[in-house]
Amino acid sequence: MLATRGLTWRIGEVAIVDSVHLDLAPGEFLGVIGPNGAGKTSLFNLITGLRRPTEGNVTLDGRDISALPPHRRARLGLGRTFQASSVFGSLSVRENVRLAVQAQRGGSMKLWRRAAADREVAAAADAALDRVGLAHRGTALAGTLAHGEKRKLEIALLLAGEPRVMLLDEPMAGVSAEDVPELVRVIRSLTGDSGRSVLMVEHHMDVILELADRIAVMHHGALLACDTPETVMANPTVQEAYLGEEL
Amino acid sequence: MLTVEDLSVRIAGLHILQGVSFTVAPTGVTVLLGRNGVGKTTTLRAIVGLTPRNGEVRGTVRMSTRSLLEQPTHRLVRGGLGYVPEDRCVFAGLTVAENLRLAERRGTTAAYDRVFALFPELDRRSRQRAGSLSGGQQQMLAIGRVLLNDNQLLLVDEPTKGLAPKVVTEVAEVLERVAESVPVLLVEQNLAVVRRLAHDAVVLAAGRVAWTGDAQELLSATALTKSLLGVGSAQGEHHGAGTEPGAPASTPGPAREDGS
Amino acid sequence: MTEVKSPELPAPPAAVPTESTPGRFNRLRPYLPLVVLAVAVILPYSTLHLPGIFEGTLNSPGTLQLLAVCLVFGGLAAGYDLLFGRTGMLSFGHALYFAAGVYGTDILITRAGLPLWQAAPLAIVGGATLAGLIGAVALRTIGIAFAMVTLAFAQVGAILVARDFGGLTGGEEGLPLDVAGLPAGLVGVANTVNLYWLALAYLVAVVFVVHRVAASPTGRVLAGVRDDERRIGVLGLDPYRFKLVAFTLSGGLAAAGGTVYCLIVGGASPHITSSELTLSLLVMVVLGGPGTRWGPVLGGILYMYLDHRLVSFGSSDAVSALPAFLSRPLSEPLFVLGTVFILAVYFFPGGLASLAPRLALLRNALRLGPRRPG
Amino acid sequence: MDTIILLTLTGLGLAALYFLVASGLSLVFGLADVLNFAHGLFLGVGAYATWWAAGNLPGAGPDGLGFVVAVAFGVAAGTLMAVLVELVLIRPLYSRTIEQVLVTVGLSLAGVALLQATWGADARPFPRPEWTRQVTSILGAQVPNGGLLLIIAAVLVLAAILAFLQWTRYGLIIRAGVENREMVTALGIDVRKAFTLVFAIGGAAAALAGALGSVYFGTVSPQQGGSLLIFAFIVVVIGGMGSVVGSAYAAVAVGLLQQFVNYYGTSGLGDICVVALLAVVLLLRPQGIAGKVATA
Amino acid sequence: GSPQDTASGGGDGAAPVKVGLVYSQSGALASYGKQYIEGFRAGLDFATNGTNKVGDRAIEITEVDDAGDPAKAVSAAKDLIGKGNKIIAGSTASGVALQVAPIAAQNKVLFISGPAATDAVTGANKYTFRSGRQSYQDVVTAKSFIGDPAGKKVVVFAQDGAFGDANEAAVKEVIGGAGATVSAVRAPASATEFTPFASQIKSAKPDLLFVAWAGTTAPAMWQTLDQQGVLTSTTVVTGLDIRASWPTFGAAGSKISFLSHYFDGASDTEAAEAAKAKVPGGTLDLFHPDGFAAAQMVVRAVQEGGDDVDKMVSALEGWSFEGVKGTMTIRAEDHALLQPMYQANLTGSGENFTATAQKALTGEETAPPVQAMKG
Ligand SMILES: Nc1ncnc2c1ncn2[C@@H]1O[C@H](COP(=O)(O)OP(=O)(O)OP(=O)(O)O)[C@@H](O)[C@H]1O
Ligand SMILES: Nc1ncnc2c1ncn2[C@@H]1O[C@H](COP(=O)(O)OP(=O)(O)OP(=O)(O)O)[C@@H](O)[C@H]1O
Ligand SMILES: [Mg+2]
Ligand SMILES: [Mg+2]
Repeated sequence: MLATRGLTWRIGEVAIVDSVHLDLAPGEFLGVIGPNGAGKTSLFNLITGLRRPTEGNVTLDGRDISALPPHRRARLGLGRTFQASSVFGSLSVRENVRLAVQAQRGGSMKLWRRAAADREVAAAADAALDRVGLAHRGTALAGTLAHGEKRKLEIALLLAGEPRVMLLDEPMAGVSAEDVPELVRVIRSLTGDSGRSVLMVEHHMDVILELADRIAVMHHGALLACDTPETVMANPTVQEAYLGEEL
Repeated sequence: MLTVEDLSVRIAGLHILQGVSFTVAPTGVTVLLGRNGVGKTTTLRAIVGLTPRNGEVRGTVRMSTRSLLEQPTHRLVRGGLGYVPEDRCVFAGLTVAENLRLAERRGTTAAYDRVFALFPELDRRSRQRAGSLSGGQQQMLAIGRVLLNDNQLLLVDEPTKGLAPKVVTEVAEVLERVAESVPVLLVEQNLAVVRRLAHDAVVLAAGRVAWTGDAQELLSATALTKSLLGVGSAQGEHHGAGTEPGAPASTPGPAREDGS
Repeated sequence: MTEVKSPELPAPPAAVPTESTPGRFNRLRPYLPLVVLAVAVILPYSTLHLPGIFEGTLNSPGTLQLLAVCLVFGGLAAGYDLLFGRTGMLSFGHALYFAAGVYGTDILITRAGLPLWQAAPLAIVGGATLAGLIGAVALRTIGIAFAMVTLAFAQVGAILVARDFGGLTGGEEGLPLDVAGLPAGLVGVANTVNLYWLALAYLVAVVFVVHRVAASPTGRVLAGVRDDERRIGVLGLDPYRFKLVAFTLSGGLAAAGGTVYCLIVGGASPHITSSELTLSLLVMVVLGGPGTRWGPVLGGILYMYLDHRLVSFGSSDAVSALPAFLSRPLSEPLFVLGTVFILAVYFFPGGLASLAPRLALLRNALRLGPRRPG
Repeated sequence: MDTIILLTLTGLGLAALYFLVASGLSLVFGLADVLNFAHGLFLGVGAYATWWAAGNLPGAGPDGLGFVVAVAFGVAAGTLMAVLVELVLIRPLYSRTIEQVLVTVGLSLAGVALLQATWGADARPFPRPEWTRQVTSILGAQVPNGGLLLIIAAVLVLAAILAFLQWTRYGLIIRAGVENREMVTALGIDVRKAFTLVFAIGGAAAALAGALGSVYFGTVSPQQGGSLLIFAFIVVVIGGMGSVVGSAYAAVAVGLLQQFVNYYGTSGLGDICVVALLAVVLLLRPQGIAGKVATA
Repeated sequence: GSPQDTASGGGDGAAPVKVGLVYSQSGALASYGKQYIEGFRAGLDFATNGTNKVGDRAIEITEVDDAGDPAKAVSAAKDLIGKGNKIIAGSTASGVALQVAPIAAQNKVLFISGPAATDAVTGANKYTFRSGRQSYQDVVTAKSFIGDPAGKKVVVFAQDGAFGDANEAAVKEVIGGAGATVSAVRAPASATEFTPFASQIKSAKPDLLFVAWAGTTAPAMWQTLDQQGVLTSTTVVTGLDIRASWPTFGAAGSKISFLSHYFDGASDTEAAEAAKAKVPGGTLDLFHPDGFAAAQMVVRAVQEGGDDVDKMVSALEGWSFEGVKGTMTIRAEDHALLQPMYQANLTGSGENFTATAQKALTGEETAPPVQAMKG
């Protein structure tokens, strides 16, 4: 479904992302791990079009999307969350999600319709909020949310967009232990038979292990390994460079 | 040692903290636990004096006998209070070196070796703009900034968030070492870290203290962890993301003042 | 994320799409603007004299003229707020589109001899097109760079007008409107009331358009653009397109205001091309409260009212009777105007629009006084 | 040949004037992130204070050491004014950027009107040493001494500001403070003091520009500051916000461009070229010439 | 009341005559405005023999500040007309005069434009008159400095815009028409550095340089022309501005030949004596005569026309009267105000100049060509 071929992003001489070949099958859940600064977020930026690769390309359903701007890629079904929550701070939580729903439904230039009157959009937005457990915060301004709540809103924005390929950048960072299982369940429910694929960066190994079909390991911008969780976890380099000794 | 007594914070009409009291032991780590949005960050920020302009703080916060709430933030910090904010708040436009230089305090020598020993990455990237660091590297910088100085008290908000497991271990070790001489108030969601470091625990729920006491006691009592932290098995490895669905969430938001 | 947002410009304070809490007063509130509108429509039938506030009776031509100018600027400010308050784009060149409306109408009527019904639409469409073209270029930048690029274009416009290329604009002396081709109802002091109604109609139209657009799905996207443009892109919406639409629409509204203003003042003068005019639009919006429903309108009206009335305040007997160290500065209209701005910031932070909720709060406090809230 | 030398040197004089006006603006606008529309007023205060001192202050006068005293008095007045403005008006408004616009616009309107109410709208002859009215012959070109004085002053101001930013932590504190004031405080730094200092320096630079600009123009009038401001803004933006060196480059580019186009092209083209330069630079490099978001 | 209902001026014989004065009390032209109103008061006193009455009707003056902004002036004019003023006078700025003139015509009230020098006011419409001089008269005076223009080389140095355009055109017509070669150097009004222009002028080697420059940058401009040796290399003519501006000429002042609309001592008419006695400070200046003449015209209009504006117009057309400057004639065809103009020079040192008249030109000698009445 999503594939990258020789994807490279250089700043000066340094390759931040170094000829990454990655294939994501329909319905597949691919976990991405790697030390801090390995290039995981940068890889996401290249795939979603926020950065232009120095070399290589990205294809979606066999179509080369490397030259498209971010919004065109999103319209093709590529959705993502941000590592540092990036929500519309001056809008209410519900407005945030409505905006995402609206974008998903075409987002054409409607200057003369009353947005609030569109019940379908509102219903879809509320549903997405409900799934991440933020329904009770609907009227709060997104900018005043607690950190963990912003993370959940970030996920709700993604869910509302109903993308076919989802890129999750550390969705669990800052989410309280109590809420992790529920979110794990929500994310799992997205894949499976629905045919949606997920690419997820996460430093919480138990979450990755629980969800991922395969795990890709990045190191210094390059793809070190991409295999089943068991194989990856058994890899001594991964053990040494990434996991370290157990707490 | 730090004493927080009857701390109340209102922001924009919301009663976010409603009389929070606890103490932080002179040495060792005290963890502040609770679900998202219960007011952990608000507590720390009230102590350092960073409540937003439209907020109002009541109660007392004392460090041994000194009262902290009346003093401006910069004076508190100069007096030896270290604060690691939850959003990292590195200065994106400044280089790593400049970020660190800014954190140097007058009259003390900055312990660059301590910081670089823990995070060699920061040394290597000293000329890079902090805004272009990866998320985890920014977190390292935020922690490094505080470790540059010898503090009398450390307030740390989710320091391990976004760090690779290996680095989490290292950070935990450092905090443990720091806590040998200085009181540390730590907000942390990673229960493995909590288990390793915590001496005392304070659990918040909806702006009030739900439980205080010995942290290890809390973590070893399954019933207690389940009811307070919503985590099924505190024995579970690492993060504690158990496979069973989370407890049906009764999510108590902050109490609204205007009664709607 | 690993990148920083480029140094963004003053993001205007949040316009909170309030999900209103019903109350006795609140149920009546939606009708308040209609009441004000009705009063405004029948106002020229009143011979009421408000000494000190207006020179003559309400229906005197001088008062109506002043009100008409105020109303036009109320509309202009509301249109500018579509850009600034609601989309977060700080344009320093908005005067250009207003001037395009004024000079366009004036030149088409006076120099080309077109009738008003042709000149006005041409000028408005021309102004909007100009905005569209310039916006298409300027929107490649953001923040302060955007402000400066728009300023640059407006400055070129101002230079062209001042240099009187082709003898079209009359240079610094301006171009009086040739009224021969105008409908008789718009000419002459006795018909000032028609200009007043025209201005009122313009204001109502702008407010209607702006509110309609702000409440539309597109308006919601614009609010999103104000907060985080990149995020809008990642959601699948093209921020550039939305911003261009807002810019063009706002430019068109300004041009329409220019047409009306040209008729009211009976000509064009190069004042209106200056960057000061854009700055005053900004001041009007901030004075009123950016992104709020009525703030910019109130700000525009108040600004223009003060701007016009302070000159006669300065020369009034009350002021000249004061000791010299007071009367000298007070007789400088701009001194009073500037002082009003400064005081406004400290007494109504958030603009005039923030006054209403605070008054409501006060009223509630008085009414609920002794009772302790639940 | 001597025309080219003449145009170059007078162009540099013009550039120096732009730079003097822009340097304070660049500090306050670029570093402290305050869109200070009252900068023109600081200029006016500096100019009028110098003018007043030359006539009334014992020890000050239009010539020799007396003139230096008069200018020093003007600069002191401008500095004081800027500090007061920061303390009273701007300080409560950090992080409320748009309200700063309202206040500084109000201040410039009211302040200039006050100057006008006190000393009248008409230009007044400015006291200045006789030699500033003369010319120096350089390679056949008659170069006005007033312009040379501006060039020297601009170089000194540039050096002083660079030294300040280089050798003190203030530059760092302010750049950080603009991004996140709270966090600077949380590092134990009194950020308010740093901002007051920046305003003081900005005010001093503006007042100096006002005084020397008046020497150059030969007169002082209330509106004088405002009319230079638009070019100063352009210079600051072309140079890159907060970069004093960038402003210097930009000032030279703008000054020379204007001078040569005005001579070789038709009138008015000079201004259009400057504006075009602004648009082109920003469209190609939205952050201005001096590239990085923050440099000394 | 009804919206269309405009207060109509009372026809009653003893009711006061309302006259509205719309001029700059604040803003950039405030000092011009001040002279105008002082002149007007003196003129009114003079023309009514101190009674401020025409017959038994008092003249009731309303003054309104336009701050130099045409929009404010139009508002003020409409207000005054609405209140029954049949006579509006004032307009310090050309832009104001041009925008108020059509309002007067639309509403059939008398408009007497003040210091605004733009030629376009002349012949603007039947209801518009002027009480001051116009640019063309300046240029004709300038021409008198070069004797026979044939074969001479004249350069106009003027700022961009309508004021500069008008001066350039007038010089081309007046001096160029008389056989001189006229070229122009134009500069943006906002210019702060004048060396390029001074160099252009110098390399043109003119026999006469005519400078038309208004605004705060004038002193810098003169200094540059002086420093680059322009002032000593040719005859330089310009208009003499108000007294307060003289010190700003500095050393250049004594090297320039001035054409003057008016300065204290340029004339010793009876009106000038009267004006001198009335004006605060006792020194006349550039625009006192304009206000003075305006008052004389107002009194004449009321005397002859009563409340009938058309009668006022015919009473003024062709009228000749003795003003501050001497004999002034309102030309019937286009309402141009023919009046004496002066050649002057400044003497004195440093910043204390005195002006002396070299020569006075009569109203006929400086008469502008007749315009067709536009409206
Ligand atoms: N402008 C730049 N100059 C030099 N290095 C850069 C620049 N921008 C990014 N980098 C480096 O690129 C690397 C990739 O960062 P990226 O954010 O992709 O890491 P990551 O794998 O997401 O890490 P984390 O787990 O900490 O979020 C980092 O080491 C970062 O410091
Ligand atoms: N400026 C503000 N205005 C309004 N409400 C606020 C503001 N800041 C925080 N709150 C509210 O206060 C509550 C507590 O927030 P706080 O950040 O202290 O939570 P937390 O316990 O740190 O949560 P997390 O684990 O997600 O970081 C939240 O509901 C939040 O929405
Ligand atoms: Mg990352
Ligand atoms: Mg928190």
